[in-house]
Parts: sequence; structure tokens; C-alpha cells
Amino acid sequence: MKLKTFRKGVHPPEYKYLSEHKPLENLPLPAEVFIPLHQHIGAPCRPIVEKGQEVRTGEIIGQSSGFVSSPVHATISGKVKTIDNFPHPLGINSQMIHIVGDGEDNWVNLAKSDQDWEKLTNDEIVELIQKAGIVGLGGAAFPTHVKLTPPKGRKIDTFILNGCECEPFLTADHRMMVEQSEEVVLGVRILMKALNVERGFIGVENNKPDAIEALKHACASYNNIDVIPLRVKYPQGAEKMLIKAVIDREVPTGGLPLDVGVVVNNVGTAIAVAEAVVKQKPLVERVVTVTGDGVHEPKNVIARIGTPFQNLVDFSGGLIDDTVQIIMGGPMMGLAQHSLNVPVIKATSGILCLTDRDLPRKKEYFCIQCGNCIGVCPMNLLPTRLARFAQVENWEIAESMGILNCIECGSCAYICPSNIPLVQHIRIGKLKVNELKNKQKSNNA
Amino acid sequence: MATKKSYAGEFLKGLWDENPVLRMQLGLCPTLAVTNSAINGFSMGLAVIFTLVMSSTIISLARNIIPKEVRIPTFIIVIATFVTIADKMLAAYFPDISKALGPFVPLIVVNCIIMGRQEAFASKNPVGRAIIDALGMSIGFTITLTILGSIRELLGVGTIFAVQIMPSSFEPWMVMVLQPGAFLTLGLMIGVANWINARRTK
Amino acid sequence: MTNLLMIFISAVIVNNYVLVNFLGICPFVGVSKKIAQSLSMGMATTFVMTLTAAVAWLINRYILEGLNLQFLQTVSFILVIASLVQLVEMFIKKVSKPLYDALGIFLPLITTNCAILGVALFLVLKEYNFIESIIFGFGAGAGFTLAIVIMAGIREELELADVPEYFKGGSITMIIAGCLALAFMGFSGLI
Amino acid sequence: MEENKQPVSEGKTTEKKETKATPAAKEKKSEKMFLLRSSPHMATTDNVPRIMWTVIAALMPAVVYGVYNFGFSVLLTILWSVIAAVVTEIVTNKMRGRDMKNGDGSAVLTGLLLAMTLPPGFPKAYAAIGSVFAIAIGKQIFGGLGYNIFNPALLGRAFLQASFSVKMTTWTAPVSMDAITTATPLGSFKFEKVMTPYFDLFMGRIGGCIGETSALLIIIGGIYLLIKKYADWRIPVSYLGTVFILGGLFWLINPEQYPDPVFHLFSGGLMLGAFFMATDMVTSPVTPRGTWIYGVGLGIVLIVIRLFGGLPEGVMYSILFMNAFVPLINRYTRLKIFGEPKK
Amino acid sequence: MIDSSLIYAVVSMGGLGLFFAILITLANKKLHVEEDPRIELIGDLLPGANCGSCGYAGCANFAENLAGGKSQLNECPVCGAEAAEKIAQILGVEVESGERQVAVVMCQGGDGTVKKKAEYEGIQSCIAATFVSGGERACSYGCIGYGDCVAACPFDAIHMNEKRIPVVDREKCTGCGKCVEACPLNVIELHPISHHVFVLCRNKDSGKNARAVCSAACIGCKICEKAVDGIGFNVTDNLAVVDHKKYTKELVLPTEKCPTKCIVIVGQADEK
Repeated sequence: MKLKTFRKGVHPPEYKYLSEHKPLENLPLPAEVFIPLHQHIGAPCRPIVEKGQEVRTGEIIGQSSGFVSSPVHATISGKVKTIDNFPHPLGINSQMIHIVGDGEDNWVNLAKSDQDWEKLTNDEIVELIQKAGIVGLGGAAFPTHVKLTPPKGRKIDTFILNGCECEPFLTADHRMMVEQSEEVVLGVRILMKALNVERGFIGVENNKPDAIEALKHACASYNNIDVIPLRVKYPQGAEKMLIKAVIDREVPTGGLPLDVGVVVNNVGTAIAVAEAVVKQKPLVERVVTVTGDGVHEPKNVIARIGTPFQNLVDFSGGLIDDTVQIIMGGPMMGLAQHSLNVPVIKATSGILCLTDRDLPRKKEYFCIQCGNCIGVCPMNLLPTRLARFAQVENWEIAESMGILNCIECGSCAYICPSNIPLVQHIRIGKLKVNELKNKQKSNNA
Repeated sequence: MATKKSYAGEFLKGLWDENPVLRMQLGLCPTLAVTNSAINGFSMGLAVIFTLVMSSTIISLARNIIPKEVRIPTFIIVIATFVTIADKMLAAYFPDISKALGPFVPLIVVNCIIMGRQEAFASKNPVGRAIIDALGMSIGFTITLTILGSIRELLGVGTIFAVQIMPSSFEPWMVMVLQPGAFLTLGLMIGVANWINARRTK
Repeated sequence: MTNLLMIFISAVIVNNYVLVNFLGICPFVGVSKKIAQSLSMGMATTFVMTLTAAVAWLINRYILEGLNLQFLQTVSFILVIASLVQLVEMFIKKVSKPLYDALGIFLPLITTNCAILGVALFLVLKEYNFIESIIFGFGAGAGFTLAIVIMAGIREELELADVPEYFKGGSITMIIAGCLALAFMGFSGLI
Repeated sequence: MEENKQPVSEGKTTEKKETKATPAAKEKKSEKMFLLRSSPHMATTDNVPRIMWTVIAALMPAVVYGVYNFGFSVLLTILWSVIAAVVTEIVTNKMRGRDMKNGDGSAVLTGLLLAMTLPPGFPKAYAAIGSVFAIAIGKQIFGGLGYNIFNPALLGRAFLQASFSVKMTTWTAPVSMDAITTATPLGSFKFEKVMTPYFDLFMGRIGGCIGETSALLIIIGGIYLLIKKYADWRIPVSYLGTVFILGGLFWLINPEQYPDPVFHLFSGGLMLGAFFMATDMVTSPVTPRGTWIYGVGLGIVLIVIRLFGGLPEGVMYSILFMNAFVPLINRYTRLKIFGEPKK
Repeated sequence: MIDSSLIYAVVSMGGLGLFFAILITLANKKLHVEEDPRIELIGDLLPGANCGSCGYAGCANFAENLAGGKSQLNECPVCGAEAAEKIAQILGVEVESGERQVAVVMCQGGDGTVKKKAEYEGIQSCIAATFVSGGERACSYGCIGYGDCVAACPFDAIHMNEKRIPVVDREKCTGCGKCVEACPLNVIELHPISHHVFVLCRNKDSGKNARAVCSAACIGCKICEKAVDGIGFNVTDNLAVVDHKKYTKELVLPTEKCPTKCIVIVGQADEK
């Protein structure tokens, strides 16, 4: 049978063998953590603790009044040393709460026994998820409770769990699906209840047969949840592509999955939801794949949020001397880091340490209009043209050609034989076009 | 008239700084059409000199009595008259050249250079200046056309002004006397002129 | 019928006004920066050319030839063209603002477009009859439109290109025109 | 992966704890600089020189056959042409102050393609003139590789055709066999209504330009390119398809006057043009729909020139003519963006 | 014979001329359309050759665009300097009230001064670098150093020095603000040309952190504040700012006292 998938896209070498069979390991409790107050899309939190204050694991230390926002919790017990600007993995410095641990990991009072979640109302589930500070753990870090609260009048009929993990190297979701398949399915059921939907799908790429097997087994008794094997292709994990692949619906331009009645969540998110709702445990840790040729021993690590990258890298045997690049996330969309002192945040799916062997420095040639980028763009854009219009700063035409639809998946730059940094050019273009649009809006207003 | 140029300056600007073809890209149709030989280019230049100088003189003299609203039609008629005279003179004395230039002599009427000079200069300046300006412009035009014609003739036929220059073994590049040759040579000439200008102003 | 078709094709492609006959070069260089603008320009030119062809033929036949005044061709044609264009412009401006913005604004530019006077002179030279003249005028306009739109497309593309500094503008436009002329040479002998 | 795992001692982490508190200490600690680069951090191994050299390799069978067919002297013509192209490329790049390490093989390809479309007896020096024109005017003046509007090799050839039209249409007989005719099959049909056997056409036992005689070898090279995806399959398909259908239509109307479609396909430079010239990435449209339009346009122009024009062959002009439309085609054939409503 | 043809000529041309002259005059009255009176005035000053060299559809169209502020006068290659001057007068190019503003680069963290934190590879532009942790310089407030401002300046008034910090030519600068827009970190500010004393730093990190990344950073030590008795210098968020309203020339400059020498006198030469 032909496996389902979306149109176009690329298939880069997977490199999953480095860590796909390494079981999840708990990282030793870090001596200190740096907890950024901005780890999600939306308004950043304000600190609600003070310098010198004692905190316990799971205590809320940052809160925001905005709806599109999510609280942050202390991830170890100890004392707040300072609240200051530190390097953030998303780029420049930002405000973080620096906690020095007492080494004991005292938790705030958790529920004594498992909660019977099936008796909770939808709103109660959503509230528990919000309080637990759960955001999309796939990388976008969109607050989950917002996704679960569709605007009035919008009917959600399908839930899709994103188990694609289409980025090369990363195996965190894979291991979770294999080792915690029961919890994954539990999370799916809770999310489906919260959304009031009848149909659930779990989309998994076909290069994880053990995960497919485990999940099929786990949801054998629930006939409204189907595990869908998908053809291996990048960027299948992008929401729009996944929805197209699994149920063949096309999210309209500028729209969200809920416009076609779908909510998509990540595997890690599902597990976090299960823990938050059943055990009332807030999001304080996540699975991080530490991998690449640049570390001695690639691993899948369960790490407390706020742990510096250095701890994880050391736990995986440290860097080899040839390491030239550290990336948070996968190689296609991940962010290059200038230091190992940045903390793990909710969106950190992997720490990728690459050597010169993986990363030959490439020379840029002139664009020869080969059209390869057009052949792979999953959004059906014309990347070479967009980049060119961005380069000559012709923002109007760039916008008319749909530059804002770019999902920055990087397929175009991956395939480009001239090694043109297409994504970077397009990003500049998107930024400028948005700036112009805002300006026009404010002028009209 | 804040910056009044000297007469020499008024004359020289047409040769380079405001060279109608190379710098301002005006009057391109005859430039391209009749420069398949040096002599054709030169003759066209002469016709333009005659027309421009004569019409500039008349219009400069009459500049105060022509009503503003009908100035363009008036200019056109004055120019057209002199163009017709030039055309008939050529046909009478140099029938070969007249034939070679074909309808491009009457088309001088709509040559932007001539119209442009009337509007921009002759209708606002005394007759002496107008003549000098017209001379400068049209001589600049003539020189450019002659050079262009010479290049094309040299490569396309092997001669300049019908004098054999290239060795007999040279096989002429026919394309140079055809349409593409005209466009390409002029394009390159404008490019080179830009380059020289950039060097000069540096 | 075939004859008319031949005249048309000849005017559009084989003896393209701009690329083969060197007429209307000034607007061809000046107004070929944007596709939309050059298309409007082309359409306006086509309209005026067709009109001119008809009027010029009438004047030539019934006034100039009738009175044996062929030497007044240039003067009378240009007079008629200039006046006609101005009238049409005023008319369009009054009647339809959108039409004026799309086409009308190009009209004054067309007066001094040698392609128009060229049409008038050529049709006398080639001794076309009335219908042929109109077809010829229309074809010449279409050929002009074709050339200028192609040129505008290429120039918009070259906005993105790294053309050497000194060759930007008129220079590269001429060179492109040369290349186009080379390409159009393939049609020689078609008619 | 090396297995020399380093022990992660408690001591090590505490040591870090002290040094980590301030960025200042951090700077001292990690002297090593990591590389900051925009995503994606992976790339294919394809690159421009590889594409160019692959195309050159795909041309080799036809080139070798050309040398075999027309004698050793055509090899010199090819060399002259290639060397002139490369030298022009180097000189023009120097004039623009460009890095000459950017040797991407495109000049070699242009020189080679140009030489392949010349008649066997064509003077070598003139071939070099064509190359100089192709690179300097056809490519560099537009800004270099990737910016040219017209196919440089064909522009060079068109220049030669217009300049030395007699020499460009003087054909010498193949030396490798008893010549069937010195004229090209297209020429003999157009002017004398003489047909050439299909088998000779297909194998290349005919007169013609250096590299265009053997349809078989060109198709082999072309298919190699299609498989490597270095040429867009839509272009040869739509080009050849249009020629076949349109040529067939005219043949059905009047078999006496017009040649049959198979003859159209395998004669002249059509195969070389369809597989190697029209598919030139730089000068063909980038959108799929655009390539169809382009291919069909090529076919129509070719048939018009072949059947009604003054010249026997029109591949070169059809490609140059359609090249001029590529910017317009690109502009008006944008794809439907994912999720965009259908119009 | 000559006589008759002369008469015919005069009559026919005169007739044609008369006919069209009357027609146009009538049409002009009947079909007149009101528009911006400036367009006509400008149109009179333009060459009127309708050559199309400006890229517009003739002189009238160009005049309309000029009046609408959509085009620049220098787009007309034919137009002389005199005409240009007069047209500029008609257009009444707004003379900005108040003092001339010039751009000031509020950072001294050039190569060698600011720490380098990583190797940057990619598009050499500041805005591109902001997507990748802000490029190679360790300071996240200061100049990124790839010269977007230089490229943005339409007057050639801003250049990179050898330490890759932009330097403004205060003579050439017109205060258009293009560089301010171009700078992704807002390192460039516009200030009246009479202001000369600036704290050339924007780092708001604590003194320790700031000093760690850049040797020319303001560390918020407040020495300047004390030196002028709090008049003219304020330290907020670990960063000293000159209050130009209160600051007067009579005050002793704390330039020398600043431990990191980030208080700088900018371009006093042009005041002479």
C-alpha cells in the first residue's frame, strides 16, 4: 500500500541511528537552573518570586495575565539567587530566574492519588493544562490551552497527534512513543475529551516501526484512535503538512488548523498533558535528544527545564574537539547557539553537536534558476524569486508572491545547488513585509 | 537665470555633458536606423544640424509672440517645414544618400532632440544663445552618429567612408550593418560613455 | 484575406516596428521599465496608430494627391497627428477617468513617437489601400506592443540581476534589443 | 562514534557551577567559538559546478561521435571555442573584480554547446569570436551566470549566423562514411524535397552541425540528464510533442509539401536543442506550468520557421525567441500556494 | 503651375490648421478637467518633449507624479538646473522647522573593543544576523557591524571605520532617518546637530555583565552623575543618558572621569 504523505518536500539523510535505540535516561538533578520567563509564543511572564526566596519544585515562579501565555514553574527546589538577563537559546539575552538548588528536589504538594479525569469537565481539563504551564513541546511552544479553546462557533472534529519527528537526528519523540506509549495514548484521550472530538489520529513516519507497533498496541482498545504510518519526508511534522498527509485537508493560507476543524499536538505535549491532568504535575522536565557527531555518546535525556546545555552535553560524554556548531532543535529548523551556557527551555527538543564533517562550509554560487527549490517547497511558493525580491528590497512584489506563507522549513535552502541562504533572505523579507503592513495599518487607523 | 553659461560652455555641453544620444538617450531612432555606414550617419547629422539651427533661430526670434497654448503645434510646423526643405535638398543634390536614409529624414520632425531643444532652450533664450546651443547639440549628435556609423561600417563592411581599412582577408561581420549590430553597438557605446564619464567626474 | 493577414504578420513580427525598422525607440527605451505601464503604452499606441493610418490615408488620397501636394506630406501628417492625439486625449480625460489613467496619459508621449509618423509615411510609400492601411497601422501597433512588453518583462527581471554599473539603463536596454533583434531574424523570409 | 566515555563526576558539575554564574567567566571558560549559521544546517551535495560538468559529460557521446563523423579538425574547432569562452569568462570576471575561484564550468559548457552547433568546416577563429560574444554579451553583461536572459551559446551562434551566413550554411560531408549528401536533411528537403532515410537520421549518418547529427546519442545523454534531474523533463516532452503534433497536422494536410513528423523530430538540431539548449536552467521558466507554455511555444515557433520561413532550421531562433518571454511567463504562472483557494 | 500649387498648399494647410485650431480650442473649453494647478505650472517648466526618458508617460504625467510627491526631479535627464530649481519652488519642498537633525551612532563596540562570541556565517547584513543570535559580537545591545545603515544611507554620509563601527559624516547627513530604520537594534539615533555630548553605549546589563562583553560599555557606575551634580547625566537601567535639556556647556565634562570612556564629544569641529 502506498503510504500517505503530502506533496513535495525533501528527504535529507536521517542520522537517527545515533540515538534511536538509546532508552530515555534521567539527567542527574542540576545544581542550578536558569528559568527564562519567556519560553512560549505570547506575552512573557513577570517574576512572582523575589531574590533570595526559597522555592520548591513545581512552584509557579512566573505568571502572566495574558491569555496567550503560560506560567513557568521552579524545576528544582532551592533559593532564587538572582533575576537577571542571561543568554537565551532563542537568541539574545533575556530575563531569567536563577535558582541554586538544595539538592533535595522538594516538590510542592501534588495530588495524592491519580485523578479520575474522565469525570472532569472540558473547562477543568483546560484549566489544569494551563496551570501546568504546558506549551507545544515540538518546538513552536504555542500555549496548549489556547489551542484547546477554539473560538466560539468553530467546530473541531479531528485531533491529530504529531509523531512524525521529521527532523533528522532527533529521536526524543520516538523514544517517548516506544517507552511511554500508554501515557501517549492517555494524553490523546484527554486532549480529545477536552476538545470534544470523536476522531483521533496518530501520524508516525514509517522509519519508526517499533513506535508504530507500540502505539498500535496501546490504542488497540480505543477504536476511535488510529495510528497512521506516513512516508518519510521532511517537513511532515509541520502542522499544515501533517493535516494534509493524514486527512487530506488543506489549511487555508494565513489560517490555522482549526480553520479545517483540526487540532494538532506533539507527542511530548500529550505526555505532559497526561501527567498534568492525572497527576496534576506541572511541566518541569522534558525529553531532549543530545546527539550529533560532536558528542561522544548520543543520548535521549529527561532534563529539568532551565538546566544549562553544558550539563546535558557532559552527561552525554562531552564534546569532541572538532565540534563546530551547537544547534538547539533539529538540523533543518534548529537555532545555532553561541554557547553551551544557555538553558533547556520548554521548546528544546534536541541539542545537536555537529562537526566539520557534517557541516562542510559551502561556497555560494549564483542562482542558476534550476527550480529545485520550487520543486520541494511544501507551501508551493517560489523561494528563489522570493529571495531575489527580498534581496532587491521589492517588498510589494514579495508580498504579492506570498512570502508571508513561508514556514521556514528550510527545504529550499537544503536542496539549493548554489548554497544560497534562501531561508535567511526570505526571513528578512517576511520581517520587512510585516513591518510595512503594520505601518500601513497604523496609518489607516 | 541663475547659472548662465558662457557661449563656449553652451556649445560644449552638447558635445559631451548633454550629448543627446550618449548621455540623454534622445533621438535614437535615426541614430540606429541610418548608421549602417559612416557617410549615412554623417549626412543625417548634417540634416539635423540644418533643421535644428534653423528652427531654433526662428523659434527664438518668435518666442515672445507665440501663444503658450499652441506652442507645440507651432514648433512642429516650423520644424516640419525645415525638415521638408532638408529632405528636398538632399533628394536634389545627393539622391543616393537620400535614398539610403529613406523616410528617416522626414522623421526628423518627431526627433525628440529637436522638439526638446525648442521647448527647453530656444523658446526661452535670445537668438544668439539659441543658435549656439542648437549647433552644440546637433554637432554632438552628428559626431556620435559618425562614430557609430564608422564602427559599424568598419566591422560590417571593412571600410570607413567607403575607404578600405581592414585587410582584404578580413571577412566582414554582416551582423554589424544589420539591426542587431545597431542596437548592440549603441548599447556598448552608451556603456563606454558612462564609464568614461564616471572616470572623468572622479 | 490572406493578403491582409500577411500584412498584419509582417508588421507584427517579420518587420517589427521597433526591432527591425527602428521606429519608436525613444518610448521603447523610456517606458519599458514596468510591464503594466508598457502594456498600456502599447495599447494606446496601437489605438493611435490605427486611427492615424486611416486619417493619413484619407488626407493623402483626397487632399495631397488630389491637389498634387505630396511635398506637404510631412507637415500635414504631423499636424493631423498632433491635433488628433490632443483631441483624443481631451476626450478620454473628460469621458472616463480610469481609461485616461490607463491609456490617456500616454497619449501626449505618442505625438512625438516617430512610429506614428512612420506609419503614415510607410503606408503612402507602400501604396496600401484603405483597409490595408488600417490593418497595417494596427499590426504595427501590435508589434510595438509585443516588443515593449517583452522588453519590460526582461527589464523587470534584470532589476534582480547584477548588471555592471556602467551598463545599467539605456545601455543594457539597447543590448537586449540587439539580442531580441537577433532572435527576430529567424523570422526573416517568413513572408 | 568513539566510545571513550568521559566520567561525569559530581566534582565536575560543581566546578562548573562557580564558573557559570556570569557571562564574564563564561567567556574565559569557552574560548572555542561555535559557528552561528541560519537554518537549515544541512545541505545536499549537489552544487553548480557538478551540474555543469554533468551536462558536459552527458554531451560527450555526441561530441565524440561528431569528431568521428567529421574528422579530427572539428575537435580543434571545439577546443578553440571552449578556450575562447573560458578566457573571456576569466577576463570579464577580472574586469568586474570578481573572485575567479568561482570557476563553475559554465563557460566550458557554453563554449562546447556553441561549437556543437557549428558546421564542421567552420573556421576556428570565427568559432572563437562566437564564444567571446556568447560569454561577454550573452552572459556577463547581464551580470554573469544566472542572470542572462538568452541562452549564451545560441546567442553566440545567432551572432555568427547573422555575420557569416554563408559560412554558417556551408556543410562539409562526413568523413567517416560514404556521404549521403553534403546538405543537411532539412536543407535538402526544404530546397530539393529530398528525404533522408530515418535510420541514418537517427544514427547520425548525415551531414549537419558538429554535435547535432546523432539523435540517438543525444537522447542517451539527455535521458541521463533527466534521470539526474538536471533538466526539466517537461521541456523536451512539450517541445518535441508540439513539434510532432503540429508537424503531423501539416503533413496530413499536404504530405507533398510538408515533411512527416518523425522527420521533424530527428532532423536538424531539434534533439540537441530540446534536451540541452531549451532545458538550460537559467533561461527556462522556473514554474512547472511555465515550462509547459515555454515548450509549446518553442514547438510552434520551430514549425512556423521550418515550414514557412526562409531558413531550413529554426531551433536556435525558436529558443532565443521564447527566452525573451521567460520573464513574462515566470511572472504570470505563479503556483497556487498551499491552502490558497482555487480561482 | 507653381502659383496654383502654392495657392493650393496655402489653402489646404491653412484650412487644416484652422480646422484643428478651432477644434482644439473648442475642445479645450468643453472638455476641460480641473486638476492640481501646480501640475500645469510644473508642466510648463518641464522640457515638454515628451521623450519618455524619465520613464513616465510624457511630461504631463511626470508633472503629475512630481506634484503628487511620487517622483524625484532628477528622474528627468533633459531638465536643466534652472528649471529644476523653479520646480522645486513650486513644489514647495517643505523646509523642516527647527534645528537640523543628524544621526548619532550610540555604540563604540567595534572589533577589538567588544568581545567576539562566535563565528557568523551567512548573509552579511545586520538584520540577517539578528535571526542567528545577533551575529558574532557578544553585546546584544550594540552595533552588529555588517553595515545595513551604510547601505541604507542615500547621501553617502555614513561609513564603516576600521573597527567596523559606522561613522556619520555630520556635514553630509540630512537627518532623513533611513539608517535609524535600517538598524535592527536601534543603535543609531537622531539628535539636533547642536548636541555634542553623548554616552555612546546602549548596554543595559549590570555593570559586571556589560564590562565583561565590551571594554567601552557604560557600566552604570554613576561617576558622571556625581561629577556634574546630577545635572545633565542620569543613570537608569545601568545606563547613563545625557539630558540635553539640562546639560549646558558651562558644566565640566565628565569625559575624562568615565572609567570606560564611553562619554564622548561628537563632532564639535563642525561648530566652528
